[in-house]
Amino acid sequence: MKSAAFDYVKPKALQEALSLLEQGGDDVQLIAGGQTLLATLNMRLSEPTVLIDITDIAELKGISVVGNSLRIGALVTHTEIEDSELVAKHAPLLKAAAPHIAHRAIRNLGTWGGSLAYGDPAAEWPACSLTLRATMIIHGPAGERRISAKDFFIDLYTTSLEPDEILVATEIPLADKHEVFYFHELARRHGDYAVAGLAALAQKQGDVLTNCAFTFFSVGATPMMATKAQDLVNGQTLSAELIAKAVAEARNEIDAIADITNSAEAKQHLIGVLLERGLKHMVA
Amino acid sequence: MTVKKKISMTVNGRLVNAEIEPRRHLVDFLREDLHLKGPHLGCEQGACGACTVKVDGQIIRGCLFLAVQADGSVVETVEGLTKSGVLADLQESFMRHNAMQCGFCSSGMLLAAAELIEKQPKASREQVREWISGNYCRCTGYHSIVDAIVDVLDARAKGQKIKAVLANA
Amino acid sequence: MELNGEQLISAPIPDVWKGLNDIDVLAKSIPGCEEINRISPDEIHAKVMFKIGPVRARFAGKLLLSDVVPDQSCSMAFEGSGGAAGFAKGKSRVELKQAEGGTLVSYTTEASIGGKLGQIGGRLISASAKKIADDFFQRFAKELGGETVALESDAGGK
Amino acid sequence: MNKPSDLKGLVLDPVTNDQRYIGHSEPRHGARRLLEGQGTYIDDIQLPRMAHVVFWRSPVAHMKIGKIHTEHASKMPGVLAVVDGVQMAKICKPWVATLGHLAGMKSAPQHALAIDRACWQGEPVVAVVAETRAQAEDALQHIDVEWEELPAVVSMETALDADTPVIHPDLGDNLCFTRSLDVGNVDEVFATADVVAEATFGFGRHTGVTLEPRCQIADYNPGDRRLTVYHSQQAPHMMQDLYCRQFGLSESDVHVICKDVGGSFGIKVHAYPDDFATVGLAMMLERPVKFVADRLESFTSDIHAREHRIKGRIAANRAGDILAFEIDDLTAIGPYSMFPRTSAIEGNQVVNLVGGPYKHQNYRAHLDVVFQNKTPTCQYRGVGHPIACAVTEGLVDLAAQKLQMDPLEFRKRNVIPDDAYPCSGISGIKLEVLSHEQCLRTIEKMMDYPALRKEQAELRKKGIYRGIGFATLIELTNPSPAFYGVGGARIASQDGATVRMDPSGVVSVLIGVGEQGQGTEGIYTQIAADAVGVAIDQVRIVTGDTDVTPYGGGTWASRGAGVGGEAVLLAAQALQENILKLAGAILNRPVGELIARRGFILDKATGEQLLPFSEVGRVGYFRTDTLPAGFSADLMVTRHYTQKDYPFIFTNGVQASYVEVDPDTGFVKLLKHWAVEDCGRVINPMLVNEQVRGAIVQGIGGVLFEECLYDESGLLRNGSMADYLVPMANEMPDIEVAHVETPTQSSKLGAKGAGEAGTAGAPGAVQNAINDALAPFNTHVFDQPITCEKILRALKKI
Repeated sequence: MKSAAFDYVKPKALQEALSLLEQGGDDVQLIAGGQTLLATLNMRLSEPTVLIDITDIAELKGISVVGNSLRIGALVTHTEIEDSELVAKHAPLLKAAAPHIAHRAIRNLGTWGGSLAYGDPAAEWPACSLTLRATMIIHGPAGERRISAKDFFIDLYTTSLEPDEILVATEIPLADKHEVFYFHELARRHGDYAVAGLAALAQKQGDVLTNCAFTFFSVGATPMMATKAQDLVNGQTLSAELIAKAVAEARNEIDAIADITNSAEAKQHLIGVLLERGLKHMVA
Repeated sequence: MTVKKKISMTVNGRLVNAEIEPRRHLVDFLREDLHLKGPHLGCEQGACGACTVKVDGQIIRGCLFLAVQADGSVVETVEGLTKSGVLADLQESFMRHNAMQCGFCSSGMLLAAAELIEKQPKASREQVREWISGNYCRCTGYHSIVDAIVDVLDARAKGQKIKAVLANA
Repeated sequence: MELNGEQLISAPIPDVWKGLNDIDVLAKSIPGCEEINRISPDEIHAKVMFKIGPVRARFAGKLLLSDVVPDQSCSMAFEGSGGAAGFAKGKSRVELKQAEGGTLVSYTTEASIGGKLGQIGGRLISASAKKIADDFFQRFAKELGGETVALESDAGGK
Repeated sequence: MNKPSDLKGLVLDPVTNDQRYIGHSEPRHGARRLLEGQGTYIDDIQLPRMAHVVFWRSPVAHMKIGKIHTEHASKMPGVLAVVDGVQMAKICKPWVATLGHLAGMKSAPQHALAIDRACWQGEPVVAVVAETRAQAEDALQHIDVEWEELPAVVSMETALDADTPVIHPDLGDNLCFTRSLDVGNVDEVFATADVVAEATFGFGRHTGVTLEPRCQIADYNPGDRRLTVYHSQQAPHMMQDLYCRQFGLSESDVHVICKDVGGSFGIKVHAYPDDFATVGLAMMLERPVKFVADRLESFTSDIHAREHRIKGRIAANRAGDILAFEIDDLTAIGPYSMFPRTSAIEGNQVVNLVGGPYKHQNYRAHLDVVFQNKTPTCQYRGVGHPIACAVTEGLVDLAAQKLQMDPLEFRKRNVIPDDAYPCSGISGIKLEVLSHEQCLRTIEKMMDYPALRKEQAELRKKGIYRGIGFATLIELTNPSPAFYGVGGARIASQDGATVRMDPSGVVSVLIGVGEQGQGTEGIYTQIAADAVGVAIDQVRIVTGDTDVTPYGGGTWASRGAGVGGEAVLLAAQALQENILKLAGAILNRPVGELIARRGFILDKATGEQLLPFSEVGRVGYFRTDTLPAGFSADLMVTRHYTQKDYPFIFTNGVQASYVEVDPDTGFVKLLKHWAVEDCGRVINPMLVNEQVRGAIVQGIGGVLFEECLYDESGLLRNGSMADYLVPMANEMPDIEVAHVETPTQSSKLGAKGAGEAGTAGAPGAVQNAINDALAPFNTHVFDQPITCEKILRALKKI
């Protein structure tokens, strides 16, 4: 199918994009990589009158280290993350997750910011940003604001991003030598949205994990952190018994929603399997 | 009806100027306006990979990229990459292994394979499978495509070319 | 698709009932509601902008009320057409009960989403429906000056 | 990779007098253009004044059509016509798809565009034609159809219940076709057998997902009153006949052209309502109209297949002999039987094929084919075989397990022995010659079965659960007129080939069987080159054009090599005889003293080159005045071939699958797959291997991934490429293929079909491998697709 007709503008500056967004209301949509949007437009499941292409805006680009953080611009593509040495060094979880995002041709265009702004519960970046305790840098009519990932993802496809705001970049605390992570998704086909996935991170000292972050994705309306399971594990020697307790706790605290072929029970079960494997992996 | 936009891009080495509706995606522009029928449309939702083309040196889904977005870019299709010889080894290897049946996926598959060879020259058989898993082929079962790509990787590693397949007269 | 849930709204039953029958309150409560008209005591027409993720579709639909027992319960049948995007239809049973802290609204809904939205949205349709229901009750409670208290809800992915 | 040398020791005697190409893995030289982006698929064709049609399709499973408001859409930019069912019915007759030899079969009249009612989500109701595709879609959004939903029959389990609405009241009930078969003493055998095993098998609805969607361009020229249809289709003459019949035209007025086809698999061998609508629109508008199905509409309008539920049981004795099979098959086919092949064939095949490889003497089968309000189903690659094979082989493994016998040994013991042919299968099928025993021996060696079992046992100790599964199969190919013709369907089982030598000595072959990627053109090149005696690059193939090729059936039922190939062989050999005759006349020598070799006429005795073919051609075309009086230089020969010795020529083979099941997640990893295939004479081993591999992966799609999922109201929930999971490269195993060659005696060439057996065997093999891996947990899964959810449930993890 062919998209319905629309107009197209490509501002050079963030301020210009913001004012176009403010004027346009419901009838405009931002396009960055376009890998979700254009599929939707081709199916005529959305008919904006204007597309604002933000890919010329310099502030939204690039990966850099800023103080103690890794700054990833909203326009950074999945491929750039996959291939970046800075990411490999300072946020290796992202490098591990990147190849799971669809396929290379999609990753070459799809963007970090686009994925976060949609907040698809099955997408990798929202889950990873939660686990990495990322800070979202957002610009709007009132200027810049910063919000942590845990406050950013609100509901299904719903973030705290207002319609007149643009996600500019994300800052992620740099990994140190104690950081361990586990990323795994159970997908029926590589590159598909997973049946269930886990992005986990911790500080490891011997058999003890601290500062744990276990985010499950593709199981509910948003990426979901198993905070109670994290609390159980934090600072304790990771025994088989503790793993079993954490698994039970995660299954209990995460309320899975069924998808088209997988029941909530199956997802709930897989949450436990993923966590068990993740913990064993991180402590190994 | 929206206002048409003027665009200009290099397609297979030739500068192209056109005026198009913003809604026209790149593959429709290539197929309908430039009559380059090599990239195919199999789904128009970015799932099948038959529309794969190269923009500024990277493979993309041509159905998920607007022609207006390609303004100022360098676009290459299977036709251009055949002429320039970039795909020659892969094409010979695909011939040798019969790594195509109906041919509808072939242009996308070849372009994906070419980027793999460029980016991961030491790819294993498993990595080849993973890399091309964004390209549907409903005919071959993939085995022969993987064989064909692995042969090119091996040949390149040894600094060799794939020998041309000629009719056995 | 089945969608069942309970919401505790911190307002007395008569207020909740009144709200559910007040199209101005409904207009503010239904997410994306652009227009709402009561055609007869039992029939309401509405235009709703459905926005979820990249999808934006305008639905025109109607709501038919039946088995109305004031301050207690009612049934409603609804159908909406989103043009090329698809349609939604279904029926819902809503019951109000006095509970500690306000009114317990429980609903059981059977809905189907057809056309393109149903055909491609399978992965997230249950979750979307639940979100719409949750959004509705949150806004509704806000309109009544109270707030919802989250209770268990179940978007059965049957 | 299988090289030709893999066939060492199996190579048959040559079928031509100087065989250089037949039997060798010659690349498909004609397909190079496909790798260069130079194919000609339907959507690549642009004709002057070409318009584009899109369809307003039923959004629900069953509805009453009310008023259709087209005013707004008609006035939109570029719109040329908006046409509904009533208007279309004025020029296109409705059809009823039944076959005379399927006793009692019934279906209802169906229109190109629905009238009064639409009976499945996706049935075309209104056509919108515009100058561009985008304009047609713009206008489509403004078509306003008033509709009222009618109760839908969704579940096949209740389709025949008294309180279920009848979809077509005139038919009396929702039963399309029923068949029962009872051979031997089934009740007695089951009552007294040492071992009885039973299971219920489920098969999800599939669809073909050809990468190129269904598409066509219809062009009506009012000047010469001639219809030309460019169609992505498998059977051009069948479509020509149908257009003639539905629109009241004669064959000479209808020209069907099938150029490159982007995958078909049976999806493109049927006549769809939108095919007729597109033709009707071209006739109404007197200009070319292009229809290209959008991927979303493909999912609801391409045929589906294989929604079956089968209860089956098997009886065996303690010694390990299979005694009996019994099955009860329920299948649902949508609201109409599909035109013109009908939708009862698949279930009928299941009845014919269950237990087919084995020598038991007792068999009972019952089949009910019911109507429902879902997309119509019909023949799709393998037609019934994957179902029959998975049921048979699942039951065979259950029996072997109960007997504690090795599944391979159990099969070896029970297959019809290689020296028993010709014979009849227990369902009445006629088996010319098969090679089950040899195939089983070959696969055992090929996979190193004992080593694999050892590895499996060792890994099991480490908590790694691998499984090995076998599937022995038979496949019907080279159909005779018994398939369709005797039932009244005008689908040719014969095919003809015309072979022509042009003046310079090059050869053109014109044939009714087309190329859909299998390599039929490649093998025809090989056959013609060998049989005429020219180099392979001297042969051109022309297919898919009803104006040009001999009348034929096209591509289906794995008939391209066996039927089409034989026609090419016969015509090419006859041409060589004519070339020799002409050379004899030129040289004034008896034909018996001459032979044709590699583009030359030689002296048979001395091998001396006497004349090049180009000289024969020059004289034969330009200097016929020099030939003896009354001599006719016939350098173009047509031969037709029908396989008449048997209803079908059965092939056989065996497949094995090696999998690893993760009992915690329910995920299955395919480690390896083996196939031994006996398709008679192998004309091109590489192409056969690729047919087998591609077909296996389609079978794997069915057993692990693919299913059209519907909700309770009959709405498709996963009608997109993102949610309907077709196998992709990453999850597929490497597939080793070997051949056994047992030629059919029904033709000179001895080739049988090879296109579908892969699909027939893979689901059974993978299902059995998974169940073998699950054996330590004492559980089974027989409901395809076998998802992680189903495995976790079987393991009681959820």
